[in-house]
Amino acid sequence: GYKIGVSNSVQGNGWREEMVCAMKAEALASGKVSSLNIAHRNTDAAGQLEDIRNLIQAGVNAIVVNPANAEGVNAAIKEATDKGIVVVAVDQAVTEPSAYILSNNQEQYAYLGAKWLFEKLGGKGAVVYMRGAAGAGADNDRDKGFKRALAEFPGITVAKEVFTGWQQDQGKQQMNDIIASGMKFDGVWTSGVDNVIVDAFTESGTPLVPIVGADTAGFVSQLTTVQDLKGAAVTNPGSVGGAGVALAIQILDGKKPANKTVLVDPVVWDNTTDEGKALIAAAQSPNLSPEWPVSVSIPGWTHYSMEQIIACKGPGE
Amino acid sequence: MNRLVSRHGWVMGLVVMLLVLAALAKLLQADFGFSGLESLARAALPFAFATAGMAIVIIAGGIDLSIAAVMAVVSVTAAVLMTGTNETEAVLVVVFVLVLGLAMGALNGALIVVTRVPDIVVTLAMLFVWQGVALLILNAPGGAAASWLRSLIVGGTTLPGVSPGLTGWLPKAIVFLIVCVAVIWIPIRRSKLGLMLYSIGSDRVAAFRSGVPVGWVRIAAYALAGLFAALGGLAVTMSTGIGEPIPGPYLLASVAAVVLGGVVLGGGRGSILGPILAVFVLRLVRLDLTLLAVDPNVTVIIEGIIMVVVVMIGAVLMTRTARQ
Amino acid sequence: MSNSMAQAPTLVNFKRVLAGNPLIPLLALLMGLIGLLELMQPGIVNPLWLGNTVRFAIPLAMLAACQTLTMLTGGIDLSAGTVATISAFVTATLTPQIGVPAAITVALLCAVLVGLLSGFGIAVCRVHPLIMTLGTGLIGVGCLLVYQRYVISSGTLIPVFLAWLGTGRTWGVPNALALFVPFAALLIWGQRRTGFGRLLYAVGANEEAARLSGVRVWQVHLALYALSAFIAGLTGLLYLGVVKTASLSLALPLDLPSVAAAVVGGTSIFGGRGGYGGTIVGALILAVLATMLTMLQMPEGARRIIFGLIILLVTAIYVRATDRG
Amino acid sequence: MTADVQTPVLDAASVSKHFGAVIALRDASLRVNRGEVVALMGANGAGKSTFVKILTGALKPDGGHVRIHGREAHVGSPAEARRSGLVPVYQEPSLIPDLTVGDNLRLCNISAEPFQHWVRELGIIDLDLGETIKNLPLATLRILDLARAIASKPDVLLLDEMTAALPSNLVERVLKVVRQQADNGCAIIYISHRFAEIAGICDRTTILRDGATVGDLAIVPGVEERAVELMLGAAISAAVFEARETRKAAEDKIPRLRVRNLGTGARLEDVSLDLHKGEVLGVVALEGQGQDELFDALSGNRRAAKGTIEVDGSQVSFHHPADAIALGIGLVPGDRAHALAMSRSVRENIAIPQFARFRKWGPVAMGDETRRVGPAVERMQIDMRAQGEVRRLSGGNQQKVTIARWIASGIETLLLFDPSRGIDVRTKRQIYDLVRELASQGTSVLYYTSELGEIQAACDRAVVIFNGRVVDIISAAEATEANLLRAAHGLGEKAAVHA
Ligand SMILES: Nc1ncnc2c1ncn2[C@@H]1O[C@H](COP(=O)(O)OP(=O)(O)OP(=O)(O)O)[C@@H](O)[C@H]1O
Ligand SMILES: Nc1ncnc2c1ncn2[C@@H]1O[C@H](COP(=O)(O)OP(=O)(O)OP(=O)(O)O)[C@@H](O)[C@H]1O
Ligand SMILES: [Mg+2]
Ligand SMILES: [Mg+2]
Repeated sequence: GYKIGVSNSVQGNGWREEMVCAMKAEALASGKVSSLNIAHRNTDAAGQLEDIRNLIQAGVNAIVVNPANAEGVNAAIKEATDKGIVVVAVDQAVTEPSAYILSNNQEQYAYLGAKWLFEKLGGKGAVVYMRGAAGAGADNDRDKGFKRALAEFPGITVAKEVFTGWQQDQGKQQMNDIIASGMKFDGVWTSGVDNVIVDAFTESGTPLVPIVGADTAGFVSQLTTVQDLKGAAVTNPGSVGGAGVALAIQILDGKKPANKTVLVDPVVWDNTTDEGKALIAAAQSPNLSPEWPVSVSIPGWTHYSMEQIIACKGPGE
Repeated sequence: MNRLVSRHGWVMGLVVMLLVLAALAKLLQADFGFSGLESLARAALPFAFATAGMAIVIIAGGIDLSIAAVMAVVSVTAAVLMTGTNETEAVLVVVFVLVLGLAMGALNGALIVVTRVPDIVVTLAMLFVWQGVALLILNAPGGAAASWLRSLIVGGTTLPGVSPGLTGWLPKAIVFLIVCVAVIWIPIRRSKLGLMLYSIGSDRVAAFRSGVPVGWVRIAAYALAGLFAALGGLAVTMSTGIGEPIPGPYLLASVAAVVLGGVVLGGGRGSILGPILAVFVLRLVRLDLTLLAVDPNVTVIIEGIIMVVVVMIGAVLMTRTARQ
Repeated sequence: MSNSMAQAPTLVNFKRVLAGNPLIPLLALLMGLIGLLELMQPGIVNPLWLGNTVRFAIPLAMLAACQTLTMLTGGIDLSAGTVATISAFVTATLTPQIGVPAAITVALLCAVLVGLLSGFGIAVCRVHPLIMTLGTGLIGVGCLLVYQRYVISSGTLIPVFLAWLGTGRTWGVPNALALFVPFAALLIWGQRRTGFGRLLYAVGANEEAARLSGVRVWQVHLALYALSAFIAGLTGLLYLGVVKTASLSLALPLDLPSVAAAVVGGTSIFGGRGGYGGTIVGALILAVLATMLTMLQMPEGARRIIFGLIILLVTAIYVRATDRG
Repeated sequence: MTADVQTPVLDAASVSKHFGAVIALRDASLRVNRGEVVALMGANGAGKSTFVKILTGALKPDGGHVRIHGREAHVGSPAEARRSGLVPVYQEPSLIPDLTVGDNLRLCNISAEPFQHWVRELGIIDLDLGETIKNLPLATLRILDLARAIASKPDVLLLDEMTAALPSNLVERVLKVVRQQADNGCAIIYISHRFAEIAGICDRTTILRDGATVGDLAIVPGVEERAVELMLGAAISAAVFEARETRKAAEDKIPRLRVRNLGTGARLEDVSLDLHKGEVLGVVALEGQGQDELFDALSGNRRAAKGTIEVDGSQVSFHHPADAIALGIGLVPGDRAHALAMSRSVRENIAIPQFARFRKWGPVAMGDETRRVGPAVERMQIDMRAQGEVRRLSGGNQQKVTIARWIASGIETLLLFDPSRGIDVRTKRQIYDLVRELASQGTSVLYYTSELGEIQAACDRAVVIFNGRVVDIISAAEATEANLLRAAHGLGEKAAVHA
């Protein structure tokens, strides 16, 4: 079997944990992976360079990496591909041309959600724009998408732009403050910190406005259970990690894809159309850890079962 | 002799640990060799510089919570300034960011002295300030680094006129680290300033009464920390080729390495060598765990346990010898 | 001479009063910040906002209690955020399986366990608290991450009672005060008026003196870190009610602010000086500053710079006013 | 000393300083000429140390003038003071604890040769420049501080209770060297609570009371009465060491404390002694004969390597000071920095032992505490003006707090290690009276002193320790300074092993 290395630079957040579990499950389900070396910790690009080099040291055949940013780990990726190791960057693209990329389209993620929101508001009104962590690459990409949508709707203004740092408590506190300040706004776009925003409205008894969030278990269930909530969840599957492993195995098997870059385009699930409601109902899994995205698999890419990803066991465990 | 052991015992212990961990790596991975050492050295570089800076302020009786943020400011400044400049202009950029780091550190120190607010509060406040500055300079990872700068820490050492076989096994990154630390720290350690740094950490009142200009020495300590932080930030840019406005995990890591390196929190005691060795020990632990393919979440537990157990043993040994 | 003494007796008296009651200038600074906020965003200082601010300041203040108590002895508890997170996460994930009381009991036991481990290293092995709690924090985080693997699909449930405590209001007053007021009163009373409180100060001011007076310092440290972890565990439960999401990093971002609240509130990290009263005001100051940042319309970088400078300014004024140094 | 019309080297006038509510100095003046030794006298808390700190730039005055060599000077820091030739030895050691002796010298730009010369001259022969300061005993530190000051060739030397922590052999050396310095032209300000020393080397005395200079007297025979009157504001007998009626060593069957062949493996070799109920037993020893270890071992602060300790007839072994305290034995250590929580209040410091035991960790009985602390403060007459933080008390008042702690605890056996260190005449007398009174109420006291005169004033008997062994036991009547000194140098007849 193959020896596959994984490098990830954020630990202790549901999305990333799901990604790792998806990688393990896919490796196991494929039956072709003998061992999975995972370097999974909180670090910056410089630290991730070390992790990737350690994986090279460990003699892996392929490395699936969720890069800290688009350029910072290029040097180590180049070293790996020079040694004949297959490198697949998931979630976030890298600029190193020798790597394969299987990325969630962050720009599109923001664009689609924002577009839905602006259309919902009839192209007129003010929105609260709750971004992620200032200075992070993914946040910057999403900002581009949001701005693109904004440009298409001249009637929409940004009432308030804040950074939640992707922290639930901070996002909730900020929303509370905005509500308390009596500021006028007609919709909220959030970058992944979503269910606490809905809570902030319901707890203060403020009428809900349309809210866009991600497909985390918590928010998706709110979309069906909270009365008067008009909202949309944009998919941002953590299972892209599993897809990355699948791609790496494919390449190791000698089936190189025609294109080095594959973008997984997000889908909008809104609870205002029957079509969207059906998608949400299908995705519901009330017992899933609330930080986990409910899109636990990517059709056409991943091969594991729900049980396998929940078991979160890799080959040899 | 006894005194020698009691003074340098800690450092010796770290060297032994370093050798054991390296041997373990070799055992786990038979072809662990130069490239492993080289990657380790490069990865350790920013940590080592941050730790050296932190060690100096801690020796001087302070603490610098803003060190990682200063690194980020330097990293983004260097990366932004080096975008589109040619190789020689990059030299100026390097000089500029080093001076910038020194100045930021000196400002930290001056604020502590002038406001009379405790070190930990001032540097905590400055942590936010420098983070903000880094974000204003660059709002997402980007920029570039001159290629000569990047190659400064890549590969083995080559000296003109010396056969590469002799020096080639030594990673450039280690040489770079040794040279930088030695050039900055050894003259200072030897000078009266070095003594003054230790003296204000040991007993600030006694130092003042012995005629030490306490305020200026504190500023100097923070300025030195700033300079080392600048080198650390530069090292980040050198290895990644870009600048990142979000500070890396260098704050707590450097405090941990300083303590693990035998410097006493509160000041006055310890060397700068111990903490730098501790950085390498911590890096090696991680390498060994990766080679062992330990579950990454378990790795965190093991790292924590190793840290705790090492300092426990060290502390117990220390109190033992102190009692005798 | 006599003229220099007579120079401004009222000023001298005023300073003396301030130095004797360090809470007064701190409260004045808090009021000043609230005033500034109202100037920036007229109308924001309303009951709703006050309630929200208090609601978020309380968990911070409780976690800062861990820092205050440990700092009194010259220590620090960097595992507090981790312990709070563990306690919250364990409660939320165990509640569907074993019910609320059992889940909370297990959660608090986990918390105290971490505290005892820290206490053992600090008290018996004489490891510096900073490095020891950093280490136990790491171990705690690791255990939490391993644990979450086993409860991915078991679902989470926030005990209704905790949600009531964390987010509810009674006559417009946050319910969290029902927990916090007795808690703070007990702590403020305890630090001065119990033997244990006195020992914390004594050990922090001079461990050798405490020893010579017959104090077995290791007992104090062990009890202190266990207590600190227990408080952190309690905070985790409350925070779970406030945020209503069991996240793996729930209270971790509170670590640094909890240290900040204690030091802004005038507790010395070198031990022997300070108290919980100041810490509470420190936590409120930080909470008000957070609103101020949200309301400021400027680039994120500039916001952070302003945040840092305000903290520096507030503490500098405070240090001047109480004339410590 | 032709002190006729020369300009004083140092001339301070109307200096004032307050710390919050406490007025430490209100109108202090002082003048000193070349070659003159001026004693600065005053009761505890009179402001002597504050005055020295102001003159040497360690504190900023609120008002007043300082002239150096006739020129108005603003001494901003100790470094500036050094440059203008003013070199102090402060009441608290000012060497850097974590540096070696040699590095401490380098820090002040003092070369090793003259320093080592003065160290030898001052009576310490085996000093290693590579030794770290914090490993050295207090007495040695005082000597090093002085040697360092002299080696920097000062114009004015300010010595704040230089001899307080020194054993008598070193005191003599210090006095000789100080006088010698003066004769070579140095101006010296000498602070001490010991009249004998002042009479021995000083030319003049300036007296401070409550922060103001109240007199300036030439040292002539019989001036003591007048000086004490000025210092205390009331006539009081200057004879500190009044002989007292000694009590016959009580002949109880079982002594309160019986020590046999005690040794710690370091300097304490083999000490045996009996301390009876209601007895004050003096301990006399030169520096470093093992007396510190004896007190540490008896108070549980250090484990004994051999020998036995019996309390009230039953054998005990101490692992922690708490063990000794539980049996009613309390230690007042020589260095008050070890005994006091400096940033806490007087009340809290005195009350610490009450909460030591686990079952006392609960609520403090404030009334009970007041009843314990109040009388102890009263009895020791502690100046409570700066009671909020003990570090703000004057040195002497701090020392009183350390004793008050055990009085408040009602301890039955007191181990007093040089308790009158840095204490003024009146308070010394109070301490002697107190010790006698406690003894008459049944308390047993083991009393080490570096001032030999105190033995007759306070003790019933004295054991003399030399080289870690008891070499003599002297009754109070025979314990003249000469006798004690002879014995302390190991010159006495080899005495019985059992006291
Ligand atoms: N830092 C301080 N803060 C407040 N009060 C102080 C401080 N330093 C000294 N004092 C007060 O000033 C007065 C004079 O103290 P000082 O130490 O000068 O006395 P002293 O004459 O040296 O006494 P002693 O003989 O006991 O050493 C005392 O009442 C003391 O409590
Ligand atoms: N914490 C303490 N510090 C100093 N001395 C103490 C302490 N506790 C007791 N002592 C002294 O030790 C001796 C014997 O203690 P005793 O049995 O009276 O203790 P106690 O706690 O007062 O008793 P109880 O709790 O039964 O009332 C007494 O001389 C007492 O003053
Ligand atoms: Mg004094
Ligand atoms: Mg009893």
